Amino acid sequence: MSTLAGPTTLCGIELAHPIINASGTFDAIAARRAFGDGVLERFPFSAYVSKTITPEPRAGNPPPRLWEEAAGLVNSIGLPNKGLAGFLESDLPVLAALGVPLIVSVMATGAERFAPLVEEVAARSEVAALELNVSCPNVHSGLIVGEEPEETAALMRRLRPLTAKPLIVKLTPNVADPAQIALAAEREGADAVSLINTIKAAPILADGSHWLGAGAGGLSGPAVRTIALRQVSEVAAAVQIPVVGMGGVERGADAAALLAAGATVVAVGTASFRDPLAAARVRSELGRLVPVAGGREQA
Amino acid sequence: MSTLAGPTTLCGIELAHPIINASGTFDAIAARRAFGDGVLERFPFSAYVSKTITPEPRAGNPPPRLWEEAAGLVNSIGLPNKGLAGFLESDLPVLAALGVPLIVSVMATGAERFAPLVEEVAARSEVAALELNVSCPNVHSGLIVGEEPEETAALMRRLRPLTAKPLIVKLTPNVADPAQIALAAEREGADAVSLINTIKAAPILADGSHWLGAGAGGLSGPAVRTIALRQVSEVAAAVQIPVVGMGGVERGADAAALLAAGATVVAVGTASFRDPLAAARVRSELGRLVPVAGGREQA
Amino acid sequence: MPAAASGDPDGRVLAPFGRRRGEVVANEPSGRYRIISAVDASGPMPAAGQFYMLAAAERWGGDGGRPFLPRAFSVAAAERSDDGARLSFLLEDVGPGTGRLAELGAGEGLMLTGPLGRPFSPPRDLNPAAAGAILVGGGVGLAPLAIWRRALAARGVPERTLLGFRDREHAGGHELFRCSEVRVASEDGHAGHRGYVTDLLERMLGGDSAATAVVYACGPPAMLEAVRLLCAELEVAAELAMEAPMACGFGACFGCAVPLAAGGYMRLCVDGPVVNAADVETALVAGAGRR
Amino acid sequence: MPAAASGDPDGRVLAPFGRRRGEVVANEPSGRYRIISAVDASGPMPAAGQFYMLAAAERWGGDGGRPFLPRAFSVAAAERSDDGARLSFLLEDVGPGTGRLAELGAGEGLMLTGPLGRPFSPPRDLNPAAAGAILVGGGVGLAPLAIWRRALAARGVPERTLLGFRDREHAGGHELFRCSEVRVASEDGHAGHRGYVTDLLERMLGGDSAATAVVYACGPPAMLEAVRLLCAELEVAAELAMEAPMACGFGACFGCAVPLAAGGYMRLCVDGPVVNAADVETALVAGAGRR
Ligand SMILES: Cc1cc2nc3c(=O)[nH]c(=O)nc-3n(C[C@H](O)[C@H](O)[C@H](O)COP(=O)(O)OP(=O)(O)OC[C@H]3O[C@@H](n4cnc5c(N)ncnc54)[C@H](O)[C@@H]3O)c2cc1C
Ligand SMILES: Cc1cc2nc3c(=O)[nH]c(=O)nc-3n(C[C@H](O)[C@H](O)[C@H](O)COP(=O)(O)OP(=O)(O)OC[C@H]3O[C@@H](n4cnc5c(N)ncnc54)[C@H](O)[C@@H]3O)c2cc1C
Ligand SMILES: Cc1cc2nc3c(=O)[nH]c(=O)nc-3n(C[C@H](O)[C@H](O)[C@H](O)COP(=O)(O)O)c2cc1C
Ligand SMILES: Cc1cc2nc3c(=O)[nH]c(=O)nc-3n(C[C@H](O)[C@H](O)[C@H](O)COP(=O)(O)O)c2cc1C
Ligand code: FES
Ligand code: FES
Repeated sequence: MSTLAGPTTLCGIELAHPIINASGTFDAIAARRAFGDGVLERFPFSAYVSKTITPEPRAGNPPPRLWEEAAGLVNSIGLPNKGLAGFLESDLPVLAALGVPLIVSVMATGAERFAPLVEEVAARSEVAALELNVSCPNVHSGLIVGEEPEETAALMRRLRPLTAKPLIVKLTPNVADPAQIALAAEREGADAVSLINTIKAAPILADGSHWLGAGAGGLSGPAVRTIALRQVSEVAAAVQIPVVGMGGVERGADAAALLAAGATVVAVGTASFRDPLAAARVRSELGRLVPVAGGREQA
Repeated sequence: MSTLAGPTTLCGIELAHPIINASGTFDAIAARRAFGDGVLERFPFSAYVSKTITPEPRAGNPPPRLWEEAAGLVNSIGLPNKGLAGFLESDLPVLAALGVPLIVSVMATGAERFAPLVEEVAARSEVAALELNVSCPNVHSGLIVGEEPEETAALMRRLRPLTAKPLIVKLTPNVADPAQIALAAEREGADAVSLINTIKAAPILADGSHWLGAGAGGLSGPAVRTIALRQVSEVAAAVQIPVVGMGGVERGADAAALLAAGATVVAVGTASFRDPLAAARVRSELGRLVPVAGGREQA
Repeated sequence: MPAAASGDPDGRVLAPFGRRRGEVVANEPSGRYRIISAVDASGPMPAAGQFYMLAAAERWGGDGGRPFLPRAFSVAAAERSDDGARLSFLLEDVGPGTGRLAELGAGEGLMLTGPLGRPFSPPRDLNPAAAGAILVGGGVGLAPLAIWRRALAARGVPERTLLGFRDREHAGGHELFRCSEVRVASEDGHAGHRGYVTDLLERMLGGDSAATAVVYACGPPAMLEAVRLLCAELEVAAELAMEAPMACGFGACFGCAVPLAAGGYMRLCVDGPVVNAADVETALVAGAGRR
Repeated sequence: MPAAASGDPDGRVLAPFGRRRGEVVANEPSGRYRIISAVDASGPMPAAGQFYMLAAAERWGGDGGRPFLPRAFSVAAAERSDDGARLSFLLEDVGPGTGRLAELGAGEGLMLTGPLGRPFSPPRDLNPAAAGAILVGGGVGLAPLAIWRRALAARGVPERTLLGFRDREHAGGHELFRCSEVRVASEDGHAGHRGYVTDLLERMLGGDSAATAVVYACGPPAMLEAVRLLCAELEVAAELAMEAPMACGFGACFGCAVPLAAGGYMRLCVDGPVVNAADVETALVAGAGRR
């Protein structure tokens, strides 16, 4: 069981262990400003997933962007980022120096804007794989591709020929049957799927006002853990390609459950906010874990 | 604001206040066995919604049926009930004596089995309205009607002519866009919609085993509160018919938020498990509530 | 899942509707367990075998996470006091709920709903030829037997008690059997018979005329199942105080399903927790007692 | 939201990566607030204006509900002690997080990440003609000014402090300004000038040559906004220690957006919390300070 926390591979990418970060929940560049070189020396993730990059720079949503709920967080960050050019110029070289494989998360409104983004990012040798964010509930992009199998398939048909690098499709949990979307992505050549993204939620106050500047957002954290387990196990049972599992991981036992449910790799998201080294703790707990058959684990 | 907790109407049914129970979370008959006549004297709900009744008796799912999660409960009860005949004979007369309007929740696999169920229940004078459960994630009924607008519309077309009594469609939250389902139900004559039902979830242990006897279940409680708020506000904005809002209500402020989001009536579910009189507390907090503009309420 | 007969002529004491706040007056270790006592100012005296749903008044549910739902505990002792009923519970710390309760100090609030469920039946109701009662307990299962033994003694019913413990560490709850004659078995042999408490029961039912015996058992599922099988084989009347995961305790959630011998399920919270051994398919209820 | 310049030549002290456990050594009331001190065995001494993300070691997050995320607090005092840095925080109990922290007793664990963020800049960096520093504080905004005043005094920089309080009840944190000359305004007139602290500031900047002034302010958003507008009008250099809702404190979540005068947003946790008043569009950050 302790090998659970040992080396693994994801779409041919060798990883020292199965714990990576969830997109948008750990900014390695900002973390270096706060913590200095300690971030490099004790980097907790076996691969680094960037925050989602869009073709043009985005300022993000108006504040407030955060709402704490029982055992969860609702966010409506709105994908602030420097845009493709800014990312390639200033961030990519720094991220390439982290010493772990780099997965770049990308998103665009529509296949025609997605294509050059994927092409340019994939062309960079620093990039090991791309994650296609087709699910973010915070960006009002009209159609949400990840909610329809056919839309997802169409996007993949457009993007797949552009690169030989692994394409990981990040699924939205806000659908009746995520396995259908995953199967569509797999059919059109996706190398892996990742899930779950945040669940649509809206903190509304007793006077009817919306707390978040953007009105609605997405729920993450322990509150969504069993929802993630259900979706990951359904998707993993349906597809042959590897699954990156995430959603509410706080402890080694949570990671073990996602792995047991069929994930190849587990991502830590919201937990990093409370403890920047949460992922390192998850990994070491995972390594120590001795599952009691049929029992709740003690980490 | 204190009128918030006063009399209201739902599809023409007069209610002493806007707090009712969520189907399957308060068995008034069993409660009398535990608490005696106190249940009648201090009945906390302004209408009583029965647990979902099916055409034939059901034993329910194999245990375990419950899993406690951070700020939530995952259940896979599996709709144990006496079946239509048993319900009409033994339960209905007792429920009719509760002194509040009676809403009977019904479910069947397919329109042809649904029809006689609706007809027979609606024919009983004790019944004020019917709730159509088209969404229960615990029963493996093949197709889940409530996940497709067209399926929901077709079911309503079959059922609507059978009775003049109010038909309340209970929506599933496990869809990308619940407003589409609500609109379909409204178009075909639904008198109200209620939401949210539980969210598909599966407690999977670190060794990969499923904790629940039925494998998967549905998440309820505070963990789903902001998801419910989002769905209720979206649905209420889309339809003209009244909305029964529920999901994670624990305090008066939670009920106020659902009302502010567009619900006419609020149902208390899981909270009753911790405190059989939770709904009475919710109602009295609601009555006392003085919303601080833009602030988190203190109940 | 047909509901039990209405009327419930089973001696159950009804609970006040809703939950109320009791006050913890003592919390003492007892072997590996703790005995927590609280004063319930407004509730009735419970019948032996009934249980309460308990939650700490602070840091439980609400905005919090786990523990979220209340937890079920058999009442182990109940005494009238000037302030109301003084209720005692024997508690094993196995998770977040029992852990939180175990740390409650005197003066702190204990939310309680109860007494709930079906209590033990008098021996003669189970076997008209009953000569007395045999109580068989293990682990925290001592709790309902302790209050039942007192009730039997008060009614002048002769009773013999057999208690089983895994090892010295797990021996606890003895205090509840003060001034009573008890035979003990321990798996590690540190006290009494080395082996299972059911060995003692088997011997007793063999020596005795099984025809006049009535057995009341509470303990870990494996022990209860052994008792159930033995009593079925020897045709001895028996009641088991069982456990199942419970969310509500008053029949609201249908979570506490226990398979019936006749097929289907009962709700243990309203049709139990004390059940006739002949009525259940098994005492090994999935989800219960995996501690 | 363009990230700030790399290198951050702003005097910030870097935090050890990860969070660590400190030990609470004191928790005293101070008016309506509390001053909580903890020993941080392994962390560095912070710079004035920096903050920490704090959480109680027990009953916070994990399996629990709210408080779930850590909470941000400006360090109010830092002293070297034999056991490490002794850090003090001035804390107003306004919700579940501050409520939980407020009840921590000596000996209990305090999880801390920090020091974080951009500290105050020396007066001469803001205005080469600076004659000294004017500190303007209100409410719990006294905290970063208290440590800054000490740092200025240690460097021999003349400083004048103006503090505002709503009413007698809200006056707290005075202790942190022991042995220093302070002018006070109170809205209810119970102490010093009846009115706003910005009245005092306006008078001071009027009497003074505004050309040699540098203002450092921390307090409720409305007060900060008044300071910002006044300094903009009089062309006085000013730094504001601001607040915004924070989930992480180290640039990970992008939640702490503060609108920039030049358009877009900064992340207050890494580009602040001390900001040049000229850089922000407003000090009225949505979601902050609604207490
Ligand atoms: C009628 C009745 C009477 C009872 N009387 C007593 C009594 O007198 N004294 C007493 O100490 N207890 C009693 N119990 C049991 C008590 O209710 C439980 O021990 C308690 O609910 C456990 O809560 P917890 O939060 O501490 O632990 P939980 O974490 O809820 O569960 C405790 C243990 O159960 C097992 N378990 C629970 N959930 C899972 C899971 N998801 N996966 C695997 N294993 C799981 C685990 O081994 C775990 O350690 C009684 C129960 C019933 C129904
Ligand atoms: C850099 C920085 C430094 C700080 N320094 C200090 C300090 O030195 N001392 C200090 O006491 N505080 C300080 N704060 C503020 C402190 O972080 C907050 O008071 C704390 O996070 C509140 O947490 P809580 O759980 O107690 O209350 P929460 O419930 O999280 O919020 C507190 C208050 O904010 C408002 N609020 C929050 N969420 C909502 C909502 N959803 N709807 C409406 N209103 C809402 C409410 O009025 C509420 O009472 C600082 C903040 C920052 C960013
Ligand atoms: C503040 C925040 C920002 C996020 N930003 C992104 C993003 O840019 N792209 C993306 O694909 N997912 C984003 N996510 C979703 C996470 O990657 C992850 O799918 C989700 O939070 C569930 O995991 P968790 O419960 O461990 O946080 C974000 C989540 C949070 C909380
Ligand atoms: C134990 C349990 C049983 C339920 N049974 C039913 C049911 O029979 N029919 C139904 O429509 N909904 C059922 N529900 C869903 C609730 O009615 C409600 O929609 C949901 O729990 C959300 O509300 P809550 O968070 O307040 O519990 C059940 C929920 C629980 C927790
Ligand atoms: S515990 Fe809820 S029905 Fe028995
Ligand atoms: S608080 Fe998370 S980025 Fe600033």
